[in-house]
Amino acid sequence: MTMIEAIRDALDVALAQDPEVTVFGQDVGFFGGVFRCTAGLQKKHGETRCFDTPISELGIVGAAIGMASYGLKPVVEIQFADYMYPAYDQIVSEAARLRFRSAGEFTCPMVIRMPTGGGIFGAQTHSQSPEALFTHVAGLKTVVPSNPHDAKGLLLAAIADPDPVIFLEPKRIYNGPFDGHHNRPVTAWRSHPLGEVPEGPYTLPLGQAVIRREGAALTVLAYGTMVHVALAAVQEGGIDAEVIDLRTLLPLDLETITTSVRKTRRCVVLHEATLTSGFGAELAALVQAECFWHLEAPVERVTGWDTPYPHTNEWDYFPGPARVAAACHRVLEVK
Amino acid sequence: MTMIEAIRDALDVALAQDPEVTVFGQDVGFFGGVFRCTAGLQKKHGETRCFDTPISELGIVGAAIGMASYGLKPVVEIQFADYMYPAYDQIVSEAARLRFRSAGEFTCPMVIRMPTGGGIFGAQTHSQSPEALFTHVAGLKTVVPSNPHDAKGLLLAAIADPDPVIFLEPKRIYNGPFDGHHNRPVTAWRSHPLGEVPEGPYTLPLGQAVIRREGAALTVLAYGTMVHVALAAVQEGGIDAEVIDLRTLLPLDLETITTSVRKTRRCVVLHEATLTSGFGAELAALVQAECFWHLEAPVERVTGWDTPYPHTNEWDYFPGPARVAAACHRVLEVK
Amino acid sequence: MTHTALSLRFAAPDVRPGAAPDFSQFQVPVAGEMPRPAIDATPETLRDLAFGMIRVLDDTGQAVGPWADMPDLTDDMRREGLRHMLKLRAYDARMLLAQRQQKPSFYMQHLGEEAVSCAFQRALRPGDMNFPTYRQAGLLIASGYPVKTMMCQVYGNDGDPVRGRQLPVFYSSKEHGFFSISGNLGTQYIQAVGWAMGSAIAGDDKIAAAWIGDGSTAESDFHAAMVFASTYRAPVVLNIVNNQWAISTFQGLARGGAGSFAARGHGFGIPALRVDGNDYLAVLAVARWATERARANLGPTLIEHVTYRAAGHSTSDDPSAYRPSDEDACWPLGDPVLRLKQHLIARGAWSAERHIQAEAEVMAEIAAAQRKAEAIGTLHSGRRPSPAEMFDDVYAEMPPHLRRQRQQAGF
Amino acid sequence: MTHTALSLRFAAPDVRPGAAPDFSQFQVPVAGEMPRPAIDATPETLRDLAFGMIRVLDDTGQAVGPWADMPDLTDDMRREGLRHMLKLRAYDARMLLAQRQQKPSFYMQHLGEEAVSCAFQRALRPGDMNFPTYRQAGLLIASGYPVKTMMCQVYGNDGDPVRGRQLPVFYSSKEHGFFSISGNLGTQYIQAVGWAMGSAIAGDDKIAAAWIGDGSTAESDFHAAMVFASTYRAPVVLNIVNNQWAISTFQGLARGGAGSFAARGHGFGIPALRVDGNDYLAVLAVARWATERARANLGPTLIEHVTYRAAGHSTSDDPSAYRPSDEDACWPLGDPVLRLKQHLIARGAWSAERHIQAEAEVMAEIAAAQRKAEAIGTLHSGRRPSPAEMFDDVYAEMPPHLRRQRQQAGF
Ligand SMILES: Cc1ncc(C[n+]2csc(CCOP(=O)(O)OP(=O)(O)O)c2C)c(N)n1
Ligand SMILES: Cc1ncc(C[n+]2csc(CCOP(=O)(O)OP(=O)(O)O)c2C)c(N)n1
Ligand SMILES: [Mg+2]
Ligand SMILES: [Mg+2]
Repeated sequence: MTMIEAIRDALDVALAQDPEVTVFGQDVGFFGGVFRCTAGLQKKHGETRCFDTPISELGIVGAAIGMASYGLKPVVEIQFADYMYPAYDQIVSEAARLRFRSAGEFTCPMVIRMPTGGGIFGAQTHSQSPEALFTHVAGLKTVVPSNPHDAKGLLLAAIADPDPVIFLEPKRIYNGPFDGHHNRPVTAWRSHPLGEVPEGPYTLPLGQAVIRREGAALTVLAYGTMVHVALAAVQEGGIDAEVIDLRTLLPLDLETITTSVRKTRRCVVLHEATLTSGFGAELAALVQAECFWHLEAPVERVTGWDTPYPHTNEWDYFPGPARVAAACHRVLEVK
Repeated sequence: MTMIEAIRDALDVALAQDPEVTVFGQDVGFFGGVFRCTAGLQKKHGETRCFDTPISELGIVGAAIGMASYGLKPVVEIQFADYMYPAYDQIVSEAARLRFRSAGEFTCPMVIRMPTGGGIFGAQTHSQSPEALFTHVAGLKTVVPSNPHDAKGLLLAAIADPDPVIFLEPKRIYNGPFDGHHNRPVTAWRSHPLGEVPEGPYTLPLGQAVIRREGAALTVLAYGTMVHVALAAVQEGGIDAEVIDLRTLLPLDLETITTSVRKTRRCVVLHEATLTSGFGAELAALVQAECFWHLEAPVERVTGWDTPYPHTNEWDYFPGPARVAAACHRVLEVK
Repeated sequence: MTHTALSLRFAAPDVRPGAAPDFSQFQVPVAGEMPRPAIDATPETLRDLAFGMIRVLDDTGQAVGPWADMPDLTDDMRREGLRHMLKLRAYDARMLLAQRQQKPSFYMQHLGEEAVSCAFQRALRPGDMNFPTYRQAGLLIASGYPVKTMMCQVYGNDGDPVRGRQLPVFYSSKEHGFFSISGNLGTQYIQAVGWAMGSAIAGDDKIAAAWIGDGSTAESDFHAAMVFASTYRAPVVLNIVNNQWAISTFQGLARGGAGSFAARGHGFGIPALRVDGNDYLAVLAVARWATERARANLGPTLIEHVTYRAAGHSTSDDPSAYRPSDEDACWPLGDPVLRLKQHLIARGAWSAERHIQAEAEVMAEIAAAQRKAEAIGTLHSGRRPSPAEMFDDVYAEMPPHLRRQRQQAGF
Repeated sequence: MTHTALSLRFAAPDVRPGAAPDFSQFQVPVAGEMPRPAIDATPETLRDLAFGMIRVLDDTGQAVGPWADMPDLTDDMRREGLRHMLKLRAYDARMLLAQRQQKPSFYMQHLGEEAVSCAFQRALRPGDMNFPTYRQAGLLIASGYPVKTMMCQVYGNDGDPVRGRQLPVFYSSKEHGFFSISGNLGTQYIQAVGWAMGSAIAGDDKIAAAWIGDGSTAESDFHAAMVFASTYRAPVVLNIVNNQWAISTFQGLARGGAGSFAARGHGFGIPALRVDGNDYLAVLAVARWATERARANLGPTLIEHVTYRAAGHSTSDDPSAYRPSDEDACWPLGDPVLRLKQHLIARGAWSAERHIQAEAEVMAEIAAAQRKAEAIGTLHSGRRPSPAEMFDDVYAEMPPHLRRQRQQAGF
C-alpha cells in the first residue's frame, strides 16, 4: 500500500467506526484531494462526512475548531503545509489553547493533515517543513510518519486523541520510500516491508520513537523522508549508526533518544526545514543537556539551508545522503 | 527617557529625515498608540505619514509590503505580539521571501514593531514572546532591545535596513528596567544609565551583541527584559557571570557568544517564551557545537514553561531571578 | 493623458476632544417604520433592512410597528429584561470600583450597551451556543449565571472556574451557552459557524450565535465566517455590535465606504438587519426573527446592533483623549435602561418607585455576591488557584516534558 | 417550540462527469444592454452592474451599446489585441508540449481566458503595477515582455531573471508592471492596495491592479484588501477572474449564496462591475473605466471577469475527473479569440486568410524564442543558475550564518 492509500484507509476506518469524524478541505470532497488521500470517501460516507471547502485555510481550521468544540472530530486537510499560515492564528491562539483557557470545559479534538517537504520541484510554496512552528506551541501535538504502516496507525491515534494534532505528511514519500538519490529510479512501497499495512483499525501511540537500524558508533535522529535518507547514507557510507525515527516530535520520546546517544556517544540530527530555530535545535539542545557526559563530539545538524526552497536547484538545497554521510563521518572523526 | 519615549523619538527622527517613512497601525494615528509610542507624530508629521488602520493585522502588514515594494518605508505597529498571527502569512510567505523570489527586483524594506513579553498581568493574549517564530524564517531579521538607548539606535538601524525587520519591544520594560522582582517598587529609566538617550539620529548596527557585565565563571545569554533579570540574579547570587545582551537574534553575534563561553566554559540561556523550540534551543545548539571542547557543563535553559501564559499565577510562570540564579548555581556546581 | 497627483482619504469622526458633541449626521429613523418580512423572504427583498434601522420603542415608550408584535411577551418578561440590564449595570459599576482598588487587574464595562446581550439571550434556547466577545456579559446575566462566579473569574481567585488562567471578564460556561472568550479579536466568528455546522451535521437542533465588534469586522476571520456561513447555509446568527468605537477609532474607519456594517451581508447573499441596539424590544424582536430563521434551516442572518460605548474601552482607556468627554450623553438612541423603564411605565407595569427599589435590590444582590467572591480572594490576596494547576489542561493527559517542568517548578 | 433537525447545504455544479454539459442555468445577457455610468457615479446607482454583465460584442461580431464607445480604438489596436491573444495561446501550446517532454517541471495555461489579461493591460500606463496570479501572463505579452525570457523562467535555466528560484510561470518584471507572483493565493490582493496607497501617499500618479481567482476570493487577504481599499479609497482596480473553477470546485462553492462575486463590493461601498471576460472589447472598456476612476482619485473598483478555464488547472490536473470533458466547448460566452476575430472581419479589418497567416507568424515567433531559450537550457539540461546563487537575495547583504552555510555547501 502507498502512503496515500494508507492515509485514505485510516480516514475510511475512522469515518466508518466513529460517526463524529468529519473530513474536509480544499478539493477533498468530490475530487478526493489533489494527492488523492480522500478519494472515494465522499461517495462512500456521504457529503456531510466528507466535503469540499472554499479556499480559506483560516475558514477550514476555524470551522473545525467550532465543530470540534461542538462535539465532532474534524480531520481537515491543508492542501500544502506551505498554505497553513493563514490558519496559523486559529491553530496557535485557538485550537492549542482552548482546553487550557477554559480549564477543560471546551476542548478541541481535531487533526490537521498537511503534505510537507520538498523533492517534487515544488519550489518555495510547495516544499516547506514547518514542524518547528508547531512544536513551539504549547497545546499542540506534532506527528510525522515515515511510511504507510505508521501513517495509518499514527493517523488513527491522532484522530482518537482528545487534543489537536498536527499531522505532517512528507509528500515525497507518498508513493514510495525516497532515500535522497533523486537520480536513481523511484522505488515503490510495494517492495518495502513498511508498505505492508494491516487491514482495519489499529493505532500507534503518539510519543513513541522507533529504532529503524541499530548501531553502535553514532545516533542519527530523523523523521519523515529524512529517515530514508539517513538509512541510505549510513548504509552506503558503511557507518555503524543507530537510526531513530522520531515519528512524534511532540510529545517527544526523549528516553529512546537519550538511551541511544548514551550508548553511541555521538549524535547527528536531520531535517529538511531550514536550520535556524528548526526542530533540530531543540533536539541538539536536549541531547547536549541530557547526554552531556556521554557525548564525545558536538551534536551536528544536517538540514535545509537558511534560504527559501529553490526550484531549479532543489537538490542542492535538499539535505541528501552525501551531506548526511559527510556529517556522520565528521562526527565520528572527532577524537 | 523611557523606552516608549525613545521609540517615539526614533520614529520622529525617521519621519523627519526620510520622507519615505510611514507609520501606521491600530490606534497609532490620532490617539498615538495604546502604549503611546506614536503620540504626537500624526500631529507633527501629518496623517499621510502617520495614520490609524482598521483592526486587521493581515491588512496592516499586507499593505505595508505593497507600500514597501512601491518604494516607501513603512514602520507598522502590531498592538501586541500576541496579535501578529493573522499577519504571519504575509510576514513569512511574502515579506521574508520577496527579495529572494524576485531575485532582488522587488524588495521589502519595512519594520514591524510589536510589544512582547509578560509581567503586566496580561494573560495569554497580552504576554507572548514569539521571537522563535521569526528566527526560523529565512529573510527576516529579529531585534529585541533591552533599554531606551538601544531601542532608539536599533530602531533607526531597522528602519534604515533594506530588508524586513521584526522589532520586538519588551513591554514590561517600557517604563523602567524590570529585574523580575515584581514585589519591589518599580524603578524608572530616569535613574538608569541606558535611559540616557542621545538626541537626533544614531544607529546601532543589527547583529552586534553587547556584554552587559563581565564575568569569568559562566556566560548568561539573554535579551529584552531577561537581561535585567539576569543582571539582578547574578548580582544577588554573587555569581561571577558574564551577561550578554544579544540585542539582535538574527543575524546573531555568534562571535561575542563563543568568545565568552570559551572563556567561562559554562553557559545559561534565558528567555520568557516557552521552552520547546524557543530561541534558547538554537542558542544551546550553537553553543554546544561551537564550544564543545570548552564546555564544562551542559548548556542550561531557563525559560517560560511550556504552557500558555497564565493570568493570576503569572509570577510562577515568569522566569524570575530565583530560577535564573538557581540555574546558574546548578551549572557552576557541575564538576 | 491626464495626470492627477493621487491622494488617500483619511476618514475621521465629526468631532474631536474640545469640540461639542455633534450627532447631526446621525439620522434616527422613526420607530415602527421598518417592515417585518417573513423569515423565508429572499435576501434581495430584505435589502433595505441593512440600511434602515429596526426600532420598536418610540420617544414616548410605546412599542410600535410590526416588530413590536410579540404577543407572548408578558409584562413579567419585560420587567425581567429591565432587571437583567440593571443587574449588568450594577455589576459593571462594582467591578469598575473594585478595579480602581486593584482587586482585579483589569475590567471592561458594557455601559450603554446592556440591551444588546441581555435581550438577545432571551431568543436562545438551552443548548444553543454564543461565541461572545468581552462585551456580552449580559448573555450570562440574562441566562441566570451566578454573578459571584463571574466575579471570581474577574478576580482570578480560587473560585474561578477557569483557574486564573484568563484575563478578567474572559468567562466561559458551556452550560450557559457561553463559549470561552479568546481575546484575539474575531477568531471566534468563524468558530461559531463551525459549531453551527457541527450541529447541522449531527442533525441536532442547536444553533450558534457569533459576536463581533464594529472595529473587529476588519479582521480576516469575519470574512471566513461570512464565506462559510453563506456556502453551507449554517444555522448561525452573526451579530455585529456597532458601538461606534474601537478603542480610539470611530466606526467609520472599519466601515469604510459602506453605508452600514449590515451591508456586508449582501455580498454573500446573507440577509442583514440593522437594529436600534439601545431598544431592548427591537433587539429581542430581531433576535427572535434571526434565530427562527436559523432553526428553520433557512441559514445565517447578519445583525448590526447600533449602540454606543458610553464608557472607556477598558479600565486601561481614557476616551476623553479621542472624543468629546460628554459625547455619550448626546447619543441619539438614548439609554437602554431608561427606554425600557419608560416603556414599562407607559404600559402601567412599572413606576419610578419600583425602579428605585429594583435598583437597590439589584445592587444589594451584587454587593452580597461580591462579599462572597472576595471571601475567596482577589488578585493579590486570599486563595488563588495553585500554580501547579498551570500545567494542567495544556493537554488532556500531561505529557512527560510538562511533568518534568512541573517538577522543576517545585510541584 | 418547534424542533427541526438541522442540515447544511452542499452546493454542487449542475453536472458532473458522465452527464452532458448543461449551461441552461447560465443566462447570457444581451450585448450592449448595460448602461455606462459616469466614473463618478455613486456606488448605489451602480448596483445593477454587479449582477448583470457588460458585453460589447454581439453574436454577429458587432460592437454595440454604450461600452462600445471607444472612438480612439483604431483597427490597428484591435488587431494588436487579437495578436496578443494568439501569441498567448501559441505560447501556452508550446509550453504545454514542452512540459509533456519534461522540459519544465510544471505549466499553467490560459486557454479560454486570454482576453482578460490581454485586454486589461491596454488600459494601464507605464509605471502602473499589476499584482497578478499565475493566470495573467497576457499582462506580460500585451506589454511586450520578451517571450524568450518568459520561457527561461519556465525552464528555470540560466536565462531566468529570477534565477530558478520560482515555480514555472511565476514571472516577475518591475519594468513591465508585473509584480513577482507569490504562489500563496490571495496574499497579493492586499499588497496591491498597499502599493496603491504608497503611490497616493507619495503624491504619484501610478495605480495598481490586483488579481484574484474566483476560488481565492474566499481567502482572508481578499477581505483585508476590500477593507483597506474602501477605508482609504486607494487608487486600485480589484479584479476577480471568475473562470468557473478552482481546481475541482465550481465557482458556486466560493460564491455561496451571493448572486455574483462582484456583489462583494457592495458591502464596502466599492463600485462593482461584472463583465463578459471572453469579450476583448468589453474587458478593455471596463478596464478603462475602472483605471480612469482610480486615476481621478475616485478610488477602487471591483471587476468580476466572467470567463471559463477551458483547460486543466495545471499540468498536474485532469479536469475530466470532476466535470464533463466537453464542457469547455459548450461554454456560452464562446472563445475570446474567435469573437474578436469575427468582430474584425465584420469591421472589414481582417479575414480568415490573414488570421491563418497571423497564427503561423505567431507560432513561428514563439518557436524561435523557444529555440533560443532551450539553447540556454531546460530544467534538466543545459545551463542553470549556479547553486551558489541560492544564498543570494535572502537578504540584501549576506549575513555571517548564510556565508558559513554557503561555504559548507561548497561555494
Ligand atoms: C487580533 C487582535 N488585534 C488587536 C487586539 C487589541 N484590541 C482589543 S479590543 C480592540 C478594539 C475592538 O473594537 P470593537 O471590535 O469595535 O469592539 P468593542 O471594544 O467596541 O466592543 C483592539 C484593537 C486584539 N485583542 N486582537
Ligand atoms: C493559500 C493557498 N491555498 C491553496 C493553494 C492551492 N491552490 C493553488 S491554485 C488553487 C485554486 C485557485 O482557484 P481560483 O482562485 O479560482 O484560480 P484559477 O486557478 O481558477 O485561476 C488552489 C486551491 C494555494 N496556492 N495557496
Ligand atoms: Mg466597537
Ligand atoms: Mg478559478
